[in-house]
Amino acid sequence: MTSTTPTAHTLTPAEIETIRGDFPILGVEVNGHPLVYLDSGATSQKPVAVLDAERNFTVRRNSAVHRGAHTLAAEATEEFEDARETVARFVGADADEIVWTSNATEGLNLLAYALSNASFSPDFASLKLSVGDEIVVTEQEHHANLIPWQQLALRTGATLRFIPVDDDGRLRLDLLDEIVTERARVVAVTHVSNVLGTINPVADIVARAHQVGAIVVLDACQSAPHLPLDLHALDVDFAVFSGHKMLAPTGIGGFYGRRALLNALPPFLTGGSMITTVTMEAAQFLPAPQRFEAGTQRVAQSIALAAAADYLSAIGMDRVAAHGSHVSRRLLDGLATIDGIRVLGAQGERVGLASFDVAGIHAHDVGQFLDDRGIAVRVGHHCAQPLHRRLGLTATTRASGSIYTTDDEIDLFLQAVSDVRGFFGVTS
Amino acid sequence: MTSTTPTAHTLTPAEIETIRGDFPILGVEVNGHPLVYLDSGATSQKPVAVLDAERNFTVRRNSAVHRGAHTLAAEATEEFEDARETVARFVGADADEIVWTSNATEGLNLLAYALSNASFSPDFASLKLSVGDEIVVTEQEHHANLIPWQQLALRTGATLRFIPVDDDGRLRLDLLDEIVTERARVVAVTHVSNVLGTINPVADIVARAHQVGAIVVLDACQSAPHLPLDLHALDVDFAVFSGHKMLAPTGIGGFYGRRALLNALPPFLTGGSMITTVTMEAAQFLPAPQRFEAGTQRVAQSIALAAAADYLSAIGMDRVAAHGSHVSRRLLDGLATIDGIRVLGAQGERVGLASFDVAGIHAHDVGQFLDDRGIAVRVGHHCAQPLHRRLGLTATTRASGSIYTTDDEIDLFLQAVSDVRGFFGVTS
Amino acid sequence: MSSDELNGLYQQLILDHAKSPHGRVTLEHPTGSSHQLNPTCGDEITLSIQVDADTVAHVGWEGHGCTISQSSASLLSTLIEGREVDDTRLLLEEFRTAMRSRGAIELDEERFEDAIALNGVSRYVARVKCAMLAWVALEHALDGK
Amino acid sequence: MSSDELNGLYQQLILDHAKSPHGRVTLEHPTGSSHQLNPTCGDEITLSIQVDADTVAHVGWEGHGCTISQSSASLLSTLIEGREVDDTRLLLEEFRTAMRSRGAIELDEERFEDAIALNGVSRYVARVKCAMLAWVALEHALDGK
Ligand SMILES: Cc1ncc(COP(=O)(O)O)c(C=O)c1O
Ligand SMILES: Cc1ncc(COP(=O)(O)O)c(C=O)c1O
Repeated sequence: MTSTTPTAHTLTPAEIETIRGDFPILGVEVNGHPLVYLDSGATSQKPVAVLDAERNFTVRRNSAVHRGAHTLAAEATEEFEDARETVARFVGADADEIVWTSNATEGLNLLAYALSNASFSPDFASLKLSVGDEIVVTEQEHHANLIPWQQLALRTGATLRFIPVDDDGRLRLDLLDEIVTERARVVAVTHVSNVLGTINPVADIVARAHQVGAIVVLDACQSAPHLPLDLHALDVDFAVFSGHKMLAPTGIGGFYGRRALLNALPPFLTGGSMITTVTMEAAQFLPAPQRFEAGTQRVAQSIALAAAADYLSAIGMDRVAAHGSHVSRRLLDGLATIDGIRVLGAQGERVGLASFDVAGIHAHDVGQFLDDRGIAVRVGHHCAQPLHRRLGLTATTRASGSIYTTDDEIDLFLQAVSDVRGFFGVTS
Repeated sequence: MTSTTPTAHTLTPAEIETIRGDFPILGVEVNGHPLVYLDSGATSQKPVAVLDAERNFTVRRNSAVHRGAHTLAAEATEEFEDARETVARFVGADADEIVWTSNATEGLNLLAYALSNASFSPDFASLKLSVGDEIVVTEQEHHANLIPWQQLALRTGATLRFIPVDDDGRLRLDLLDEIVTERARVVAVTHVSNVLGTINPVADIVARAHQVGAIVVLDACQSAPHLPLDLHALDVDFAVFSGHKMLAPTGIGGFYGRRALLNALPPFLTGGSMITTVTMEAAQFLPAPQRFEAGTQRVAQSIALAAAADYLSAIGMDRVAAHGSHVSRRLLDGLATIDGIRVLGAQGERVGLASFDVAGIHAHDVGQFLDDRGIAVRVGHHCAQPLHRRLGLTATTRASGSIYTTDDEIDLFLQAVSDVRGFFGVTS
Repeated sequence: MSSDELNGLYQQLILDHAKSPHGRVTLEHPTGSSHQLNPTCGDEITLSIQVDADTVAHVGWEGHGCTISQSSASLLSTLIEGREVDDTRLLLEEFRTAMRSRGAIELDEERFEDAIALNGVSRYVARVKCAMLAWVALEHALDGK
Repeated sequence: MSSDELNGLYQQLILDHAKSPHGRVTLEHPTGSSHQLNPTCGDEITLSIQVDADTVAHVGWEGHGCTISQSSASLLSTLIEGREVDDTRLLLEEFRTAMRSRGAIELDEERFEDAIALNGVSRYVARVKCAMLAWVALEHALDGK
């Protein structure tokens, strides 16, 4: 589920060249250099197959889904629901367990608001949160998997607790039983840290959470694009992912809920297409997933996300993961040879991503120096201020790859990093 | 603002032909007939210029906005903010008053949830709603502008009231002062009814609401695509619109808030890119519009919506409105000559849309008959069950046009409608 | 003027059943009843059955809707009155399978008699819900839901 | 190895100011103070001023950030100490205008002296915020916010 099959081969240089041919943006120049895009952790680039799927739908079938009865509308509805099926299969879920969202952030807010709606209605007593209940997150979380829970705690009176990390950023599983107790109602954890790239021991957390009757929410933002994902096998209760990080357009994401739980949740957004009977006084709601899809959906983007899933599946997610491992190793090995570099996160299984600090040089300046050579990396706190604070840093530089990342690109990046300190006149 | 300039000329047949050339889908065949798309009220078709804007961005500049510091990210941020500026100008607002959403439904939920968040926090006392306060909607509303307010009333203890309609579907303005009283805190009204096509007297409602200190929320879903829109001149406090109804892709919409009020609202969705400082315990939020834009935004779609606004502006919204008037007149005049047809809504200013009942024949059957000739119309309650109930109907058939709608298409539609009753063996 | 497909969907028998439906009665002693609604168009049906000794003795329904939903309710009534409960359930499954088949599976003439006139519906994905409405109500009425 | 543009952004003077900044002191009797933060990278500055009889008598700041934000704070300190409040406000507006000009408007050498080394920043839209951080803090400190 979360580990790469040992027999999967990494992508060959020839395969990567073929893949690169599918991504028009990789041909652009930046500051007189060919673009070296190492910011896929923020958002990935998109292959022509995905762009074409979206456009073909728009110019052949665009019309209102689940509302219209004419031929175009019926065909559009079919394509839209087929897309749900494809994406569900890609993450190891059933179609009626997948709700479309704009991004992972919306999915996490959906759940946090639905739970607070449940807390204020007698009809949803089993999901109610109140004073004395606990919501558990981790110190590794992206702000998207932290602030919605802070706000839910504020709205319901529940207490927010967190699993801390050690000096290497590893989750302190030794404290798991102490932190996740009978009072825990929700445990929200990231599958892969977007700062560290390390893969978390989800199974241990799920086991403990379920032992105490808490629901588990998985942030699969950084795993869905890079690892074979089987949500049923992981046995989590809810999960979120963003299309734009996995070769799909912006504006589309998925929210997974275990069928029984999803149907037990009250709605979040309300409006058209999620109701049965509406009077001026009250409304009755459809079952999931429609209950959570108020208003006109992101139809073209859903179809594009299915095309992205198909593109990744055609390569094979085990091979995608093997390539990520390879990228990670080359990044870590290379950075280890450069003076004054501190890489964040433990050794071990990782996706193709490395965040680091350059002694004496601010990440913004590192990023600017790299950008001058056409190398795009992310600098800052990567929406994980608490983790940075815990590791004693304000901002770091992050290089993150994808299936189109070549060894040559990594080497250009490493060369640039080793030149940074000379340029700024810092020596160790 | 809401009326067409009397001097604006309707589009000529030659101009419409040119416009049609920009919409590839208008060339498809349905059931052996050229598509006659009269379902633009549900979702419009999209011109090549819009599709190209989205694709060009994606293949040249796609990267994370407001997060990255590299060249691509800086350029993407610039295009994204330029798009906001363009769309703001299109609706008569300033850029920092426009928040991106997925659709109008999300915008209305944003406001309803932000107001309930304000109601549970001492920091936002001036926006607090509680028992004794009233929220006012109208009997014309789309479910999107009704159910979120029902839910807000449930969450806060406020009371939901509504301005009823008369037998022609006209708002009962004679009851305005009686219904919108000092207890009213929010008045939510649609600019143009998606069932009737009639334009509401927004100015009267705004005047009364502001007199009693209530905020006015305008559902501009059916006006933004069809009329010159000047939100500042209309003097509403909040407004929503959906891109997919105004030539843009699915998955993008706008939420307008008067600057001071917008900045006084607490956030709705929380997560990355809307914060200043985050600890494990609490978060501080950025000013609007960023405060309301958690997570990775719909960047490509925002840029496409700006392209759609540019496309409409190039035609001229006064001429778009004149064409809508023309479509409306031809539809109404034609339907008036057919036996057994009841058209909903009063005479007077309308966008190019008509909903009707065919005596003795269910709307589904009318729609099916039309579809057999390639004519796409909407059948059902059009997400306005209360209005249908009030007018004594369950389902109606709706024909709705756009800038690409020709006289010939309307005539094909009228011919088909006059053949419906014969086919089903119903005679008056 | 209208195509063969459209005439296939709206066979004369269907138009007749819609105009003069069977089973539009109120049962005095129903053993099960269900109200079903099509959320897109607001069509509704309330269907009741009276089961005596494992047999569906009586069927009665009321509601409003399109030609397809009305004729389907009418044809259902003629078909299942007097039929054993177990066989009624089988018939329901056969009907569902055919309707969902997108025209690939036809209703068995021996089993469905006049109701085979509904065969055309299965090619119209958006209308399958209309044909199913009464049958879903029947299913729930049988289950005592 | 590095381009002219990059050298234009990171002039030696800027690197020197970032390494040995002016004004990193704590004022005993500040009349105004402001804390500013760049939300993308978490860079922070707290800048205090002591205004005596319409003149910015003293400036002191602390904080951490990139070369651009640190050198900008340092250059600001050298520029405004002893300057009249009204002229300081003018200078601030001139600085903002140049920084937002995308390279179209240069800082006036007579007015800005060494600080013209920051001219290169205005072509780097994403870095303008870094250069502005101390100046925004100055603005708020002047306003007593
Ligand atoms: C008047 C009106 N309001 C609200 C909506 C909801 O728009 P959306 O589904 O794009 O959120 C619509 C369209 O469906 C509408 O016509
Ligand atoms: C681990 C993780 N969680 C959540 C998010 C939020 O995703 P989005 O901004 O697409 O909602 C991201 C990416 O920014 C992420 O990396």
